[in-house]
Amino acid sequence: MNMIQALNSALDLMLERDSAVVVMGEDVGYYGGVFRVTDGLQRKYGEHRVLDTPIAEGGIVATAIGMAVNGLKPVAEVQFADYIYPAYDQIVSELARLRYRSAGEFTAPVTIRTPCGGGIRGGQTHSQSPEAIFAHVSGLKVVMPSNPCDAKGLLIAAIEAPDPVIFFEPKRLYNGPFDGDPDKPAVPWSTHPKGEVPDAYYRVPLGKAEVVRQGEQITLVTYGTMVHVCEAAARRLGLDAEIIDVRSMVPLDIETIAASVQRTGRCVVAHEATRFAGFGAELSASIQEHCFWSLEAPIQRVAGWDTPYPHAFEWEYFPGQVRVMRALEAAMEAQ
Amino acid sequence: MNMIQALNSALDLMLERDSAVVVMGEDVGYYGGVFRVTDGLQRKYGEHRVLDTPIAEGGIVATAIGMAVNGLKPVAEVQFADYIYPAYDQIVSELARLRYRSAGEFTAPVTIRTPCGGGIRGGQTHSQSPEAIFAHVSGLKVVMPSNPCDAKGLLIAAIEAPDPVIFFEPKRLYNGPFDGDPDKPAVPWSTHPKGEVPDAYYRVPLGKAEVVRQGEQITLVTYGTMVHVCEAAARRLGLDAEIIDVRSMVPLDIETIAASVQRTGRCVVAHEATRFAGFGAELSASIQEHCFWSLEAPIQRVAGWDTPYPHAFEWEYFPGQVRVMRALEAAMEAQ
Amino acid sequence: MKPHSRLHIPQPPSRPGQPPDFSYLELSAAGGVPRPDVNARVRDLDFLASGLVRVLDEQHQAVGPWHPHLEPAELQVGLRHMLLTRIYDERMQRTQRQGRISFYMRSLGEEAVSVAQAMALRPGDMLFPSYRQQGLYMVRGRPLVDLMCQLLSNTRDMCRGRQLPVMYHWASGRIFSISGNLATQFPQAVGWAMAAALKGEDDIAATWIGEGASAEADFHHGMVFAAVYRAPVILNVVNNQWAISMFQGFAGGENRSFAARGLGYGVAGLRVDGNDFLAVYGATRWAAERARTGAGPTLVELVTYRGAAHSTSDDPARYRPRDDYERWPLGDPVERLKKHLIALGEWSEERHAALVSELGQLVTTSWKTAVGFGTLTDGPHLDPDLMFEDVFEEMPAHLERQRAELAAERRAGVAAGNT
Amino acid sequence: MKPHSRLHIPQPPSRPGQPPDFSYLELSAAGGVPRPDVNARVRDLDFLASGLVRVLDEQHQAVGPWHPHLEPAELQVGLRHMLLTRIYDERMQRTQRQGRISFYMRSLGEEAVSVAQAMALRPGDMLFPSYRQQGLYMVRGRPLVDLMCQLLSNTRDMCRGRQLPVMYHWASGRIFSISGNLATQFPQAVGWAMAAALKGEDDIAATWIGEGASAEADFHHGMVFAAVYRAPVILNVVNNQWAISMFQGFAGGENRSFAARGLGYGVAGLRVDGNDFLAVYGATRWAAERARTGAGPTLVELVTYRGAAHSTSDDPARYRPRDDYERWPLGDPVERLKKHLIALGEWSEERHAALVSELGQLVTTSWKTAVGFGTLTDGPHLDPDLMFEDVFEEMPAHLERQRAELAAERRAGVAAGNT
Ligand SMILES: Cc1ncc(C[n+]2csc(CCOP(=O)(O)OP(=O)(O)O)c2C)c(N)n1
Ligand SMILES: Cc1ncc(C[n+]2csc(CCOP(=O)(O)OP(=O)(O)O)c2C)c(N)n1
Ligand SMILES: [Mg+2]
Ligand SMILES: [Mg+2]
Repeated sequence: MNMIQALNSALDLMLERDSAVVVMGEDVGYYGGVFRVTDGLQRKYGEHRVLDTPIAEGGIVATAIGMAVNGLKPVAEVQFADYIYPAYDQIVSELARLRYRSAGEFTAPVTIRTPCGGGIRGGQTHSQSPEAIFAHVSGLKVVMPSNPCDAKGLLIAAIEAPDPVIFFEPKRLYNGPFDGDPDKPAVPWSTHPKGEVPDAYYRVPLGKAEVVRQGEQITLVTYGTMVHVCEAAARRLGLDAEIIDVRSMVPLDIETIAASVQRTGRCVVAHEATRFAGFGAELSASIQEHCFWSLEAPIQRVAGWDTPYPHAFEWEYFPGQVRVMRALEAAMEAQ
Repeated sequence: MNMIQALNSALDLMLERDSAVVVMGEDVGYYGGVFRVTDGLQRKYGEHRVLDTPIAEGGIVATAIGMAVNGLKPVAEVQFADYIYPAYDQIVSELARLRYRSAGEFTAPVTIRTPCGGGIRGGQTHSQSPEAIFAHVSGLKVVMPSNPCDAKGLLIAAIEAPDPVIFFEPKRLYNGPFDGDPDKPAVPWSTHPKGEVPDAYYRVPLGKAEVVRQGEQITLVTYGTMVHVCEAAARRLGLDAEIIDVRSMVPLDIETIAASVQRTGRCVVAHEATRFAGFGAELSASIQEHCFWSLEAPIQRVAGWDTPYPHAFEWEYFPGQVRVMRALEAAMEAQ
Repeated sequence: MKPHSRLHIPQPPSRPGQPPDFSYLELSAAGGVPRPDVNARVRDLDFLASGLVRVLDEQHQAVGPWHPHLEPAELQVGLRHMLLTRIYDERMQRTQRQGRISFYMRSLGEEAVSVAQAMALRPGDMLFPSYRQQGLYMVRGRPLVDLMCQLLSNTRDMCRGRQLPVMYHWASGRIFSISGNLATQFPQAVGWAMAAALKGEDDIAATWIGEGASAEADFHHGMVFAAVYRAPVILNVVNNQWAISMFQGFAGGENRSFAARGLGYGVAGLRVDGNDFLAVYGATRWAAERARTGAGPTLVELVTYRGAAHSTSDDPARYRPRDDYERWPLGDPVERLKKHLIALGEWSEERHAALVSELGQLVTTSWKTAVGFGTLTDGPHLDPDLMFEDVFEEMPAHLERQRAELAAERRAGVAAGNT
Repeated sequence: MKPHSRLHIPQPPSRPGQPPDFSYLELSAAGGVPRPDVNARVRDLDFLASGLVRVLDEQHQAVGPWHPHLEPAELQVGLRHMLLTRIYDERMQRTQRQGRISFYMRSLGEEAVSVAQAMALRPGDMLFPSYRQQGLYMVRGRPLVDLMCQLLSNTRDMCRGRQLPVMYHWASGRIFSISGNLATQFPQAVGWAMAAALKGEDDIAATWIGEGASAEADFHHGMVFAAVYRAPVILNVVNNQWAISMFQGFAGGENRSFAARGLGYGVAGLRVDGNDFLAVYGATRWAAERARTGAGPTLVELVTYRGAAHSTSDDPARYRPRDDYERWPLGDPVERLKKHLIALGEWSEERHAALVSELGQLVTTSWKTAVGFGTLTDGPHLDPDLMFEDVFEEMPAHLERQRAELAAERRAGVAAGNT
């Protein structure tokens, strides 16, 4: 399965298993979503389980909260992560804090799915990765899978979670793994072990990172599209690098990360979002706190530049293999 | 002057000097603002220079952008930083990127003032410090003064800046410096050197940190209310601490900060906002990158807990002197 | 710049020192507005947004098609709830002045809104209030002690110390948690109602927003979603003329009624005398029947007046005439219902005085009980460890760590001489 | 859950494979809607929101009070701009299919909206469009080459490579930068107009939003602020019946016209045949005069049809009948104006064919010039250093550092064998 099919399968299973699950969003119903993640679901489950909605992200999240309070488990799509900001108030002030402010009497287990990241020539408004501004907000779980197998298991876990989850889908990975080289012919997920996705129900737990490649020389901490870019960069440099796919930004599996860095003594943190005050800062700061005495070189951050995501300079903006390689080299050289 | 008077003086001067300046926001006109920062300005400059607005933070920022595009210099107040989220989309998607996306043809030099921080028993919706979610957004300048003298000079600089500025005002400092001890009788600004505020026009440049106390043993990097808490904590421990008031989160004066940490070899970063993915993470990560080889101990972060700001546990939540002292001790002990 | 501008700035009719002027208020005679069939086409209901549904006339008689014909006993219950709300408000305000609680907000003059509306709804209907509908709690019977414990953030605080005073909630009483952020509850109520309809259940939702807050985005979100899905919801705008210091003109009230906002969405808009218990009751019944029979949402504007300050942090003498509330043309809701009951021969000044004193007693005893569970200043206090609970259902490791840090910090604080 | 729900789900009249059905559309006869005085009270204008202002009748004659009585030469200019818009759209769509540009959005069927409106406004009036009003650029005379260079993100791209194709801007032509985020321009236009009024200037603002996007918060913000301050602004809702795959019912269009949204705010609402060049012109003139004379804002709904796909990323055959556009009751704006001119004896099929070929030529030559300045795929390319400019007016140190890092990275990339 590719990632779209894996996500579709997760939604299909959950609509089937739990009559409280409803899918909602712009163009998700009859049309099946602009990325076709909800394809066929309205036909199968009806217009009352898979709802097209008005174009108002704030209204989508607000009504999803109300539905969740009334016992449903809404899975809301925001068409692009770049368009999640009109819903930011409902997410931050309401969704994230409802359980807390009502001492657990009211809860809103809403899942918000949204495609993020660049690499599809989407320009400044179809390429953003705003995970950091959600990770900072107490009460939200924040997830980003890097492959179809995790995508399905994490989405099922997110829908079943009693807490709100912001579920980021790196859109450049929808149809195949992408190692950062736009000039290479596209590779389908069928060529990748994580493209093998069981048809049945299964969960990937929230809050657990995955060591996707074991290594001894250096630890690469990353998530989403950058997992594949980091793998390629490490390979090109012939480094025995350990690569950790964070998967879940909140809660963060700092134990797995710290154990690795304590062993390797070197670390590069990589993401696609803007660098300044991005999630990489939290990773770097946390790793430094847990591993200071093991560190043999400064932790390097690889990220998008501190500018909007420009249409024409997509590949100069994108933190590709060379940017990762340079950081790896810097981290390996220093002593 | 206290901080309210200093801010009022800045607005007064700018309304006087530049006919393009307009002040707008909820209750800022006839009433003079719920914290009285705009007191008397409508009477002096008229209803067309100092505007009461509908209660719609998104609309306030949007119309301010339109006004700025038409040559005005709006200074918009958001009554509490906790209520800035409905404007988040206009700030992030529009205000921050207008210059960029139009290659400089259109600009919106809007200043957004908003009171932040806890300490006034405001509970979860009158106490937040959301600076990190603005610092992450390219195109915004982000400022937070810690005293009346800076507040006036920075606000004037913000209004005159050709770029949008998010201007946070630590409300607990409005009437006097606050060292984190709620049981101590309140102290007025007249007792503090930074309470001496010139009546005349002057600027404090954006992008420059200030060393508020020189020291050799350790560097405390902080801003807003926490500047005073850190001073008290260092004093209580009898440490020869250097204390840096960041003042401007974006652009960040990393040079001043790094120079200090390179000298002292130890560092504590402190703010009131939630810890996880807060601005302290960026400070810690940047300092680590610049000063790794000088660091003698891990950089410690002091912050609010990763929960909403609770009404009843205000002082258990607030990062007070003891929390700072413990971090200082940890940073001093480690070797 | 040229000195003269055409930008219109809304003007309140009077400011401090001037005589109150309510000539702007458009009135209808009691019984003057027809009551259409609940399933009438929305397009044929426009007149409801400009009229003012009133039942009680100048002679304290109930007249016209909106008269809900309640039993005297029901009216007495309504009077009791309104009075209790008022007395509770007065006393809690006083405790705030004494420093016992940190903040308070009264609903003086608006008691009919929440009391009559809650009485007109069914217990299963879900309520999404703002901070000025404490009458809902009186009608649904939450013990005062529980509310007071919330105000005191004490050991029995339903919010476990997390919320400002007055931000109650009550899941089993079907009253949603109050948010400090304006307007957010409005579209949430619509979502709740959508879910009820999806599940084929009969309960409806009702929500309240201030006229000032109706300028927020969430008002629009609520209207659009309610209109599109014809959600079974009553959308109330409480137009008490003020939003802190700003007159309703700053929310657009100079041009058209707030009820009229419904029209463009194809949502029935109903303008009601919010100080007329019977009109509010009758209008709410009508809107509830519409919702419950699948005819869709109704936007109800309740025209009333904020008799007191915005909150204990506010001083209205800075921006409006002192005696304005006494001159408000729609009078006082408690007085009007009382006079109606007296006119019916079902009430008297003596019974009224007795009721006032009984309710005063109730508030006093409740307060005594409540402070026994602690106050914010004097304790006993809630365990600060509670701060880390309910962020998530299960506490993640980083919060466990922070909880331990706080414990260590508190021990260190005691050692260092902090209290 | 019970199987039956009362939640209403809006239904488009027809889906792929079904015959198009436009019986839902409420029409008025050409000349059938009265034209009130521009300074009439908003309350007396409700009828304008349910009627449909039309000027061109079935016999291609211009009739009724909204007829703007333009000179034939002006009509010919209008026809030219509409045709140019259409031909430009077709050709740019084709270049996208050929992979020369990354994305495109046509305005097929909606050309009268932007062309007639821009012509009815003054050059000093400020325009805040969405992405489907390219006709504004034709009217105001921006050379096609400039627009094409933006589409190509080439060395002369006005956006310096930062924006997706079609996201133009033109400060000296007084057309605001187009945002990828829906609806944000709507309240910004109101702010611009407020500033004009504050400064006592005579220019007004006009803005365009899709009917789908009118569900966004910013629609409400724009309406509230425009109403409260009576800002000199024209607020246009382009109701082209579709928002990507969603029929206008999902924005609330099943219940009431979008023009009617104005009523509740006290803003005049005007429903216009958006495919009738003369009606659009006449209506815009009326709204502009209202704004310029201080009578306040007007909400104009332009009833039209999205003739083509939403964008080059969309396939409408998945969700609507293939031949729907041909059956659209309001016809094609270009055809209708053309026939009117012919009926006036001021145009002919021959002149039309000659114009089509002239404009085709213009597009061809312009394209040749534009690609000479580079294409996204083949270069010459913009200097990537430009990426770091215009984030702020002056480049701060951290961006200087990142610019240097990129330069080093590119050198390293070349060394490592990357292109
Ligand atoms: C999003 C947001 N913005 C601003 C505030 C501050 N605020 C609290 S109450 C209030 C006035 C509300 O007036 P209205 O809606 O008319 O309700 P009323 O107080 O009259 O009942 C304001 C501006 C807030 N709580 N939330
Ligand atoms: C805030 C936001 N949400 C979603 C989108 C994605 N999107 C782009 S165009 C569109 C449909 C808009 O329809 P409409 O407003 O009717 O305009 P039209 O395309 O018909 O001209 C959507 C959902 C967006 N660009 N911005
Ligand atoms: Mg009010
Ligand atoms: Mg449309």
